Amino acid sequence: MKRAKAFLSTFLLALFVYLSLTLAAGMPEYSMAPEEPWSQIIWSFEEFVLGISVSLIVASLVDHILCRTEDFRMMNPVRWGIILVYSIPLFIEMAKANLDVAYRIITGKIEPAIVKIEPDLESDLGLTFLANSITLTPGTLTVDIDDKKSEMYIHWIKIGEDPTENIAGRFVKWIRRFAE
Amino acid sequence: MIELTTAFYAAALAIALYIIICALRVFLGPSAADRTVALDTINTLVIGGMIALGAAMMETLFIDIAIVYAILSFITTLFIAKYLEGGVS
Amino acid sequence: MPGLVQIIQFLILIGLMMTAVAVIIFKDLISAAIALGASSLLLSLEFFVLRAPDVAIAEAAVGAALTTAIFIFAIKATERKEGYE
Amino acid sequence: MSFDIMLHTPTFILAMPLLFAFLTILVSKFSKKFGEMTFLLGLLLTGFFVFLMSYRIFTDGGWIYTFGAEEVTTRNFFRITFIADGFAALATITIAITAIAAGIYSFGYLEKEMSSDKFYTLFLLTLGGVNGMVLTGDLFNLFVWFEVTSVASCALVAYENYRGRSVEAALKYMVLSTVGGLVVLFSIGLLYGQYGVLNYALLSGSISRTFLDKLALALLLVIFAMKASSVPMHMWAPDAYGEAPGPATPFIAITSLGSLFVLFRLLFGVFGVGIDTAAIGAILVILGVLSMFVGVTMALVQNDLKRLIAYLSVSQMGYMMMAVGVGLATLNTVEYQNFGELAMKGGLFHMINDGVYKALLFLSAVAVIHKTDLRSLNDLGGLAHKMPYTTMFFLVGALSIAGIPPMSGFSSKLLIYQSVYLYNPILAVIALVVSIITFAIMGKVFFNAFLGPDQGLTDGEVSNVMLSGMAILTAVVILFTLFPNLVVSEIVTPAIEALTGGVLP
Amino acid sequence: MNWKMSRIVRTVTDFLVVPIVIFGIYLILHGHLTPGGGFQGGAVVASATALLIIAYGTLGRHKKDLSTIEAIGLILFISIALLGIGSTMFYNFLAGTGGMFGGTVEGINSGYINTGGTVTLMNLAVGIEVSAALSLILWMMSKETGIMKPEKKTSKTESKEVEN
Amino acid sequence: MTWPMMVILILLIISVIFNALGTIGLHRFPDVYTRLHAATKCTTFGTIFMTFTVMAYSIRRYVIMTDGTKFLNMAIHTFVALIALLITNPTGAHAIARAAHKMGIKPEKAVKDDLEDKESEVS
Amino acid sequence: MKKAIAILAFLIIFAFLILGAVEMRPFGEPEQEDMDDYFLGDSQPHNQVNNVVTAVLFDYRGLDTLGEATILFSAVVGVLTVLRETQKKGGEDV
Amino acid sequence: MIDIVLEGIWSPIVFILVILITTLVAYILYEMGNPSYKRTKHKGEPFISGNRPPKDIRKIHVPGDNLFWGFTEALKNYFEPLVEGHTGKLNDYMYWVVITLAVVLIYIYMAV
Amino acid sequence: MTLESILMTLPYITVVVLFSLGLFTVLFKKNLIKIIMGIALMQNGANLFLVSLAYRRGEYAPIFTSAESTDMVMPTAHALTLTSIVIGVATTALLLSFVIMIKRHYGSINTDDVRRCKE
Repeated sequence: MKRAKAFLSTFLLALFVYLSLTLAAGMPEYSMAPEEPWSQIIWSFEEFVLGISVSLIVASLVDHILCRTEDFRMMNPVRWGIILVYSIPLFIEMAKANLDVAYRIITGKIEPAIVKIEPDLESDLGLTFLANSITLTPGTLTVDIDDKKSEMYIHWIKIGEDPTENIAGRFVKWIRRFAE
Repeated sequence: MIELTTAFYAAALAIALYIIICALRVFLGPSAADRTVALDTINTLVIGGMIALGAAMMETLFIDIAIVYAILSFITTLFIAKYLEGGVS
Repeated sequence: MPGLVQIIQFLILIGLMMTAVAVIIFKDLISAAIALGASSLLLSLEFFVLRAPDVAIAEAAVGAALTTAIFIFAIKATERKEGYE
Repeated sequence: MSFDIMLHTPTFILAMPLLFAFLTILVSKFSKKFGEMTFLLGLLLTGFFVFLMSYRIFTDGGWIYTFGAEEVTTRNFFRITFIADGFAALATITIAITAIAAGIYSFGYLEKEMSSDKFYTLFLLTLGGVNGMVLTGDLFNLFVWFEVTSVASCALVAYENYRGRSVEAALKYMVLSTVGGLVVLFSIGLLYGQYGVLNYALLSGSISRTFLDKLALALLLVIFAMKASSVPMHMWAPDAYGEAPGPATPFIAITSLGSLFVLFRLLFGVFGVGIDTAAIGAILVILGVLSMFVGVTMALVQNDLKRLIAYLSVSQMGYMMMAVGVGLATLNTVEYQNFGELAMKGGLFHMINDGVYKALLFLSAVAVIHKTDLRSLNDLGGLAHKMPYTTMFFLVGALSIAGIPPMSGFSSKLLIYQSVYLYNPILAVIALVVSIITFAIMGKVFFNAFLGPDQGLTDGEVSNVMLSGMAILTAVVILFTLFPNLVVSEIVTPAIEALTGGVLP
Repeated sequence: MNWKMSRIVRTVTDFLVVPIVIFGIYLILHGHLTPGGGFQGGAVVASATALLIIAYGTLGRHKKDLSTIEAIGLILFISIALLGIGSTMFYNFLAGTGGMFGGTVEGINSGYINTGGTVTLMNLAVGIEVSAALSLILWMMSKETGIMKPEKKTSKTESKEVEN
Repeated sequence: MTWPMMVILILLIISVIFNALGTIGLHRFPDVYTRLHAATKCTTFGTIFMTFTVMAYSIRRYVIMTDGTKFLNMAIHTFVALIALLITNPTGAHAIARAAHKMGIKPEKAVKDDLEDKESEVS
Repeated sequence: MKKAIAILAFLIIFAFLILGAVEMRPFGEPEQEDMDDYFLGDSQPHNQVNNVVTAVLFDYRGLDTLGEATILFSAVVGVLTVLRETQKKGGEDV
Repeated sequence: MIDIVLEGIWSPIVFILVILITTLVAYILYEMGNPSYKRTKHKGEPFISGNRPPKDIRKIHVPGDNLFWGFTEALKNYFEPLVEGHTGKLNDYMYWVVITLAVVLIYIYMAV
Repeated sequence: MTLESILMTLPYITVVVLFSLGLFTVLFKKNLIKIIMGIALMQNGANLFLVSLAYRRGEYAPIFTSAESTDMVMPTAHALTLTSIVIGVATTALLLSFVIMIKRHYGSINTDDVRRCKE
């Protein structure tokens, strides 16, 4: 069962990537009937066949890499929708932090420190999302992460109060929705 | 259309200038880590420049190169980082 | 009057020469490998500007990523500093 | 037009070694025996196709093989072409004889090795590379096969990786080859930038005396002379020959002979038309004389058996370069009829001779080293008591390389003496002196290693497989000894006609 | 010496391997339409191997077959080349026949995958060969460095050579 | 100068400005970590804007000017590049920072270093 | 002494190469382009390949590609050979 | 049949025949000359350059260094720099290549 | 020398500089890995040379997929460059594995020490 789920999820990811790469590479234009313009947009039959067979091969080869654990939560499409929504607050945070860092670059006012935060997340995926979000917002940078516990060490360009809340608090509540 | 193409070219020109400035950090950087940071910055800038140039030349094909670069530069960075993690041997 | 593309090319070529000089003068081999990677990268960009997408991909994949990796492996297996010291 | 297998032989000469190289490493995963069989089959098939191609060339004349064309006879010089003419036949015959003998020999040598499949694979790859190098009619393709040869033969040199010297020699050889390959690539770029073509035939029509042509000519000349181990760029050769694993040694030597073939092809076929040949011939003569003299004097002070033969091989390369250089220098003058052609005959005949007896010498020296684990002449001695056959084979090779009548070495050297004397008497005198010193050196080696009281260094003769490998070469040497006229008229003369007649057959 | 990199890198590696491999195969299969081809795609696939090596210190379960795969790729390549021997070696005997990869194409177009004849097949063969070869090089080099986890000494094939 | 062109130009200018800031920061900041802040993050942000620009541009060419599917293809490939950038870049920055810390580079002018304390406790 | 001569020789070569670069035809304006125009024109009618570089690589100059793949193969076999685990046959080699 | 045509080149068959005949004649003469010589076991002691040979026959071995020693000693001025020149350093190998390249470049530029 | 003419020859000058820098490294540096880096630089120079020979001003990439017209840069040199890039990585890998073995046998990668084969 686990193997089947892993195979299926790898297959779907592979097929998704392949099809999105070959989108809009349909039939050649001159052989296209004028009444069906979509045949140019979507995929040709051969493309589909190749995509599915390639995905099958890849899935059978590397399925043990994508799914190392028994955790198949991310197969739920709702969670991917939440990730898309999450990108909006992330982007806003990034913009704000970028302006802040731009100010610091010009004035040179920095007060760096490495602080420890303890977000309340368990899964690898959630922690990775959090760490990458933290790293993407300028001003904070994940230096290290504990292999076992949910502890991170953040390089903060301007030290402030209550690091766990100030750095991670905004992201954690979003990440918990799709990764936990 | 011509204006936008020129704008993309101008952006690419600016990015090329930044790359030169970053290459200066490759020269100066006191430690290997600083040089790696500079290399990483150059990587990101090159991806941006490639995308801009691809749009300016109006060839989709050129975006593929940016994707390849985005993935592979990451691997280079990881290799150097792993070496540096091992300490000075 | 040279066009914008030529000036971009000019800058890239200058950067290429700079990094090539850096490869030679660094005593620290890992820094030299980093400079070599940067040089490969700029070369790839130059190929891009010269409208050779195939070559640019190959140089990006092989020259910048794999060659650097192999160099780092070799440096790890031998020694890091140039010269006796 | 019906399918004519004879016309496709150049392809197979190239493709068979490569295909069987890939097969060998695959088959060896299942059984070592099958791997050896595959290797031998590849060698024999290559030899068979070489025979077929040469037969067709000697009976019906040469042709040009265009890759990817709809018919063999299509002469599309924008595609890659192979030139199957007398010169290619001469080269491939030399290579095939050596390869088959060394291949058979290697079965005995590598009996106890575990990873011998890699050796066989690399051997076949080198064979394919050299064959491609001498057959090709395209400049960039030449570079590719040049690199195949370099990479495969360097890996072959480093096969005994438990010996530091072996790896060191491989590294030096490889660095020089790679730098050389890059210089060749640069000069290909120079030519392509000017004329926009890469084929020998098209290039030879358009090359003139521009600065860039001269630059490209100088770069190509020096690099191929370096690969042909010409003094003063010969220093990699003793290292590589000396440290290569036994059966591969003659084959490493063959790669430099192949480079010499290519050099001649380039000088005559591509540059000979548009550029003053007298001056280039003079360069070849100077390099040749230097090689002869320095090589032989360095061999005089050597004590390591294989390095000594390596230096002698450098010296023999000098003969060929000098002889063909004389031919090139007189190419477009009246003197060519007088003695130039004779010099060419001598040079090319010496090439095929040299390829064979040098291989014989190397193989018998390796047999000695294999049995005794000693390389220095200070330690060796009295081997003739226990190894009579090896002694005999070595004697044949030694007499031949020293140019003692009636051996085959003498017949080619005689031609060289005669013709070079007419060009410049001093050269002939130097050649004679070198020949005499060679004889002295061979006497020293023979006296030291084989004669004298039995030292108890070995417990018997090498295995029969190894002996049969050497026997093949001995038979060929004796054949050349007995019928030099036949060889000159049947093999060497078509080669000279092909070489001087331009690229088109 | 810690062979694994940090948790973040490992998670990202796990996620990235499949897209990288697919992207490499996309480059290989569309070599006759878009920039790319056997070499580039093979190199990208091999970079997935590099990623695994660097993140985990081992290569998983497929490393034994790499040289076999490589030889098979090359044999495929040379066989396809030799199949054209009815005309000459490297003759494109599939192009324009309408069968497998035999579609016709003219003028400037957005690309149709069922074209190219033997070129597409050769791309595939070279892609297999290059990806296996570069992975093998990376693996062999990394074994020497101590970056990788040392192999357990179970093989008796190579160590026997000491005796002779 | 229509409004889509205005939008595209503004996005482009933002991207160039942020890239410039990153490059300046690479030279102005004193040590590895702060340089990482400036260089990697600002240039990533700038490059994200560059991808937005190109996506807007190609969608405009596809939808408004109907220049063919190759612009749709371009938009999608640019999006893939954006995703790749978003995943790889912060991870690379993290790897460099961790490596620098393990090498023993101290953060300059640092007020507090929890990681240092932890490592010294362990050893 | 030898090094000084080598530096001199290197400078001479450098000078020649620079001269060659100056003598080279102007950048971007090739004079002879028959071969490439042939490939560009022939690639679609004959091979049905859109990417002309691939057509050149695998059809017109397929033999180069074979050689190149062979080089990669040789290099891999070489690396396998050089880095295989063996020990000294006995005795120090000097 | 083997053709023994002299084409201005070297004809080994004649040479070998001549050698064989000469050897045969010499052997016949030799046999004729000493019909009454008695072969005995007695031999004189071996005597090498005024020294008695060692008892162990294996010691009668001249190492390779000693042969042509006089020759190399006499031409010391030629051999010493030559042997010194082969340093075994990779850089030196490259030096020679570059020097030759420079010389050939100048020569070809001037002469061709 | 106008700006135009400098820009016209700058690619070739860069090629020569890269090539010579590589050659310089191979000639005068003692460290083997540095020498191999020099070889890599020479490869870069040769590749750049071939690609810059292929350029035709103001023309398109040699791919018919969504190109604007058939005025394309020259494809042959691109194919040659691809070949030489792969050759480059193969030779580099082999050379570096030699260096690793040298380090194991000699304990040094300086050319002054790696000279057991001499005379």
